[in-house]
Amino acid sequence: DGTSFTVATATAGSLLMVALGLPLFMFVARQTPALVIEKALDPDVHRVLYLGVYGPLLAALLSLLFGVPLAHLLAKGFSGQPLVESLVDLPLVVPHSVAGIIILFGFGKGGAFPQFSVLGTMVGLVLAMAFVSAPYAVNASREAFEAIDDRLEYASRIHGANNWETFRRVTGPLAVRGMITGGVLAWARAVSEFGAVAVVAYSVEFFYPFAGGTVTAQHAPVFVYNTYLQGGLEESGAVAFLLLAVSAVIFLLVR
Amino acid sequence: DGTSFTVATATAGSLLMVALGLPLFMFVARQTPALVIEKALDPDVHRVLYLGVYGPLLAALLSLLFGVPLAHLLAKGFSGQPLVESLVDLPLVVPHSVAGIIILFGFGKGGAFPQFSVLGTMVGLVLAMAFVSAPYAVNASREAFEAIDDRLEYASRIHGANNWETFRRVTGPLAVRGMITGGVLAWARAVSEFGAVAVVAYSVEFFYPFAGGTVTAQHAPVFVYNTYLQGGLEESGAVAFLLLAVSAVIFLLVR
Amino acid sequence: MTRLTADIRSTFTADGAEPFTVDAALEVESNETCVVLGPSGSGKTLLLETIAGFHEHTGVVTANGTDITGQPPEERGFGFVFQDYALFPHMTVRENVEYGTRYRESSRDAAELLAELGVAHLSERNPPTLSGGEKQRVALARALAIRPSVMLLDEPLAALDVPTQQALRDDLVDVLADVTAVYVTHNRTTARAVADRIVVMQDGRVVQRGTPEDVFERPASPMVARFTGANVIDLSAAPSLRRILDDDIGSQARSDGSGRGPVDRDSGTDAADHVAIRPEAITLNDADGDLSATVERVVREDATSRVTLAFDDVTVEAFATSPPVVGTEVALSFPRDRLHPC
Amino acid sequence: MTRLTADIRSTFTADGAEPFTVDAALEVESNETCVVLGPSGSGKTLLLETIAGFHEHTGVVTANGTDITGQPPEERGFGFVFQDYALFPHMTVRENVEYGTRYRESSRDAAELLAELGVAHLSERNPPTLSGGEKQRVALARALAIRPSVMLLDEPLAALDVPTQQALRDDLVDVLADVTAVYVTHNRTTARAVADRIVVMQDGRVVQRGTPEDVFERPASPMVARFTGANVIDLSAAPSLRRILDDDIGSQARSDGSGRGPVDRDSGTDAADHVAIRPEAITLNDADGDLSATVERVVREDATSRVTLAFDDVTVEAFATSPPVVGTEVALSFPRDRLHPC
Repeated sequence: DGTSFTVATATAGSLLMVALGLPLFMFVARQTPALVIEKALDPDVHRVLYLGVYGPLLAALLSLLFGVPLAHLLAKGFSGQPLVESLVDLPLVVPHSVAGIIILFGFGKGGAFPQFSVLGTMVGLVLAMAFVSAPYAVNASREAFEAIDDRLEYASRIHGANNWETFRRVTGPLAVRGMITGGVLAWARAVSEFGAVAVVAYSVEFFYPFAGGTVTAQHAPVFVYNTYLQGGLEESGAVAFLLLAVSAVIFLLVR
Repeated sequence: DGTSFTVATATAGSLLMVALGLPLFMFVARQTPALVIEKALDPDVHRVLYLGVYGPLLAALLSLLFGVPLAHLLAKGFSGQPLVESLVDLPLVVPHSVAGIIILFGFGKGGAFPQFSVLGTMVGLVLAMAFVSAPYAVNASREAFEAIDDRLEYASRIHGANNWETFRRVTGPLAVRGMITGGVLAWARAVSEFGAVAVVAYSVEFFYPFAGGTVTAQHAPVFVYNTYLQGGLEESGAVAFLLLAVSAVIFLLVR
Repeated sequence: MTRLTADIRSTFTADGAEPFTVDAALEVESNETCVVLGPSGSGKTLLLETIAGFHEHTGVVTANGTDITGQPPEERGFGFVFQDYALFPHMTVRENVEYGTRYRESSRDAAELLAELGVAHLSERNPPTLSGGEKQRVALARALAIRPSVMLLDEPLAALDVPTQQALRDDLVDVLADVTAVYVTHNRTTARAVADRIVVMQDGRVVQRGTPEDVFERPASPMVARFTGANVIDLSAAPSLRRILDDDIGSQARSDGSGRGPVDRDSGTDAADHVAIRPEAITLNDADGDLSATVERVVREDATSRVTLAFDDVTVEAFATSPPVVGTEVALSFPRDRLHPC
Repeated sequence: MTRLTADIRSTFTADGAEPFTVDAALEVESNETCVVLGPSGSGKTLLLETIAGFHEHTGVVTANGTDITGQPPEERGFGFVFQDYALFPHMTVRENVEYGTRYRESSRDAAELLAELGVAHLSERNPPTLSGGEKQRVALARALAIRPSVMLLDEPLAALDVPTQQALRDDLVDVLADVTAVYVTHNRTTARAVADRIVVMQDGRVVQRGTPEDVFERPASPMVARFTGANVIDLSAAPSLRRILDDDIGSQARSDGSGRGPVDRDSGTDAADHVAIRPEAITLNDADGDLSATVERVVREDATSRVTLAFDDVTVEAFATSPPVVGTEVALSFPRDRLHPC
């Protein structure tokens, strides 16, 4: 009867919740506060966290800049659309380490633009991040555009506004939440990326304003992995905890 | 005017297409056929590809098994829903290497279930994959459930079908495409996962039917990374090419 | 042969909207059709869905005196026809009609029902390929197939075009003749065509209940009057009508000593400063007219013309088979027995 | 003061649906209102949107003789009122109404327009908080604010409840009096209220065009008859009516030698086996009735009752102010000048 259905679905759902929630709970519960504080005060960790937020931000902004116009085109429809859609979605299913290798083939030595180097540079880092996160910016913006009733744009056009004005006054404002969501999703995806970055830019030099000059650091997930390999679970856990806190803030922005 | 708007959006969109498409094209164009064939005939690579498809499949099926009931609950709404939603979406923004560390904290030594070991085991591999891919199964199924007009379920109930029958005859059949999409997305996500797997189960022992016994191999993206570190770009590119072909097949299933 | 009563109180909270409370009661005798009439947003659909068991609520629903409040929808034995049809898109028409029959001891044959409703030729088609009128006939057949003890209908005609509405309405009148039914609509013509009794809802509450005659001739409030198509005249803006009515009262008081005219303006409420009269009750160009009015507008309807007339500071509508010319003056008569305070 | 013509051919392909071709022409004289009448799916909305410039098409659209086919919508100077209002949800009512004014040299004051339409008090509200009738008044004001040369209206009343429809229809009649307009609807009463001329569409094509009188009294096909609410009688199923008409033709042939009765059954098409007559043209209980029919059904409408009558193998509808009793026999008269072959 009705109750058994609810009990059955709730049980199955709860098991998944445990599988997802329990490790997170254990992870937080098993932290050593002293170690977390030590890591939180470590200038190396500061640099890593700065790069782990700043690099992804650049990638997300780039994704939005070029992704929003593409999303608008996709929402309106054009010939050859399925091919473009496939290309946009492909990074979602490319294995992360393969994505890094693809970028090295495309933009690395012997690639399309020999004049700039991507291996182990900030350019490579942002490029790797943009490659994996652009689909999120495009798809979220596209959904926002598609959710707008065509007739609102018709109403704008017939009452005198051209394409630009219609975008500025109607389509843009109505889709802005979706664009922001897309940007934040792209940001979060870039923050979490490990494989492509590990291949393309294991560690990079970048301008660090708090030091007033260039420093070398690794992208945060790479640093966590590195710490795990060199320092073990305990130590990497403390760094991971700090990174997770940063991710959680971005996550709250998404919701 | 109207034309300038289309030109501007098409230009921006094309640039993004180049950024995503060009490296892929270069990657394919720059392969050495002989090396690809050599790798394609390598029994080690076979094992890796087998594991790289089979492990994710287990993770995707697990995600669906527990994710579909949860998706149904989320589509209907319940109290405490926002908390559960957060927990479901969290793995999407957790950095991949951090996800691995979280799983070690939760289910590894000193974790919740000391009786089973996850570090470097098949159980750990599937668990790591399920952790990062379950949100896809849940969210796609949930969207499918939410797209069904409530009144179809009302119509089923009022004309005599209880909750179970309504699910079996109306809700399930109407949402089945969404569930399949969710399963394939989860599968693709698990195939592409690198960070969590690299931390939890860098290489695992598993039953390999073609050898009739257990063998040891790495998850495909880990193997690509390993090859890159040890054999360089050229050799890892050939392996990556094979893995990309597998991903492309899954990708075509998604669309 | 089921007598249905419902006395329901429930608050609904849709995402991002103000909570909406439905607090309404109705009683439907065996084989009667009770029409719930009201504007959109009055809660009539929520009331109907609550009777069907789709929503939690406080209060009591009974069928033949048995309390069925706690029963899930599938145990109530009701049929439901939805405004947007709600046909199962993945089943054929026949499978849709037969959907509920396996759960009932007694059911009707799908082919026979489809034939009766004139859609037998559609039985192997899929719902998305049907026209609106065809879909609604199939939905009606699906509900009838389970031999429902009560039929619940939620604006079944609202999504159809006018000729289809009229044809289906005729069939509905036949179908509803021998089953207990609750019929939700905002269309007064439909209400009058199918109703044995009418419940008028506004803002989640019942504002009037009675026979069609009661509700159409004696609306309880200006809102009911407006919704049933009656004129509402504010007597303070229509001194010439007020004078006539006062004279009547005076003369009647003198003649029968009751002191009460047919327009009960002494009922003690301010509302009695308004009178309602149906447009078809007002006669034009009567030799013995009560007052003179200007023709403001004439709109041709099927059998007649709807004429808007102005006098003092009010306008009223009336019907005329031979419509007067806009701008001219005509004499109006207000039959005293059809003027009602509201 | 704009004369509009459109002669359009365009094929539309929606996702997963059959391609649909609209191939239709219409001409609207200055300040006239042309109603496009047709069932849902007849392509009337697509025709209207194509005239507005929203869709690519072949053919020609002209305004005052100027070919505007290649102009984007924003250069046409038209106003458009949508069925579902299409108000900008992120702007206030006033901002909505003023939306297009910055692009026009001459425009109307928003406050004044809102006051004229009776919604001045809403000017700082946001559209999602308005009722349907209020939204449509705002949408009307937005279109009027740009002093459109042509008003295009897509079923502006369809989403509203009946009393709101009637009130807004009256305002629309006033507004459309002095502007060229194309008005799309499936409602024959609305069509008759606002139309100077009517174009009837079916399956993407024009099946009849003419004055309301033409279309309502002389429908070109059974479909048009049905859609305008006229009776269509298949003479082969109604031998008693055929006999009477044949007698008429005989006697007329004898008396005036023309050999043609008023019912032009010799026009050489099979369609002439059907005749159309409006229900309001048929009189009941005429002393001198043409034939006798059984009363099958009586439905009360506002001013009158709609009576369904059966004779031979056909049924017809007629109106009666004092409705007969169901099951009784009544005499029917068919005025010869209102019977038309179709």
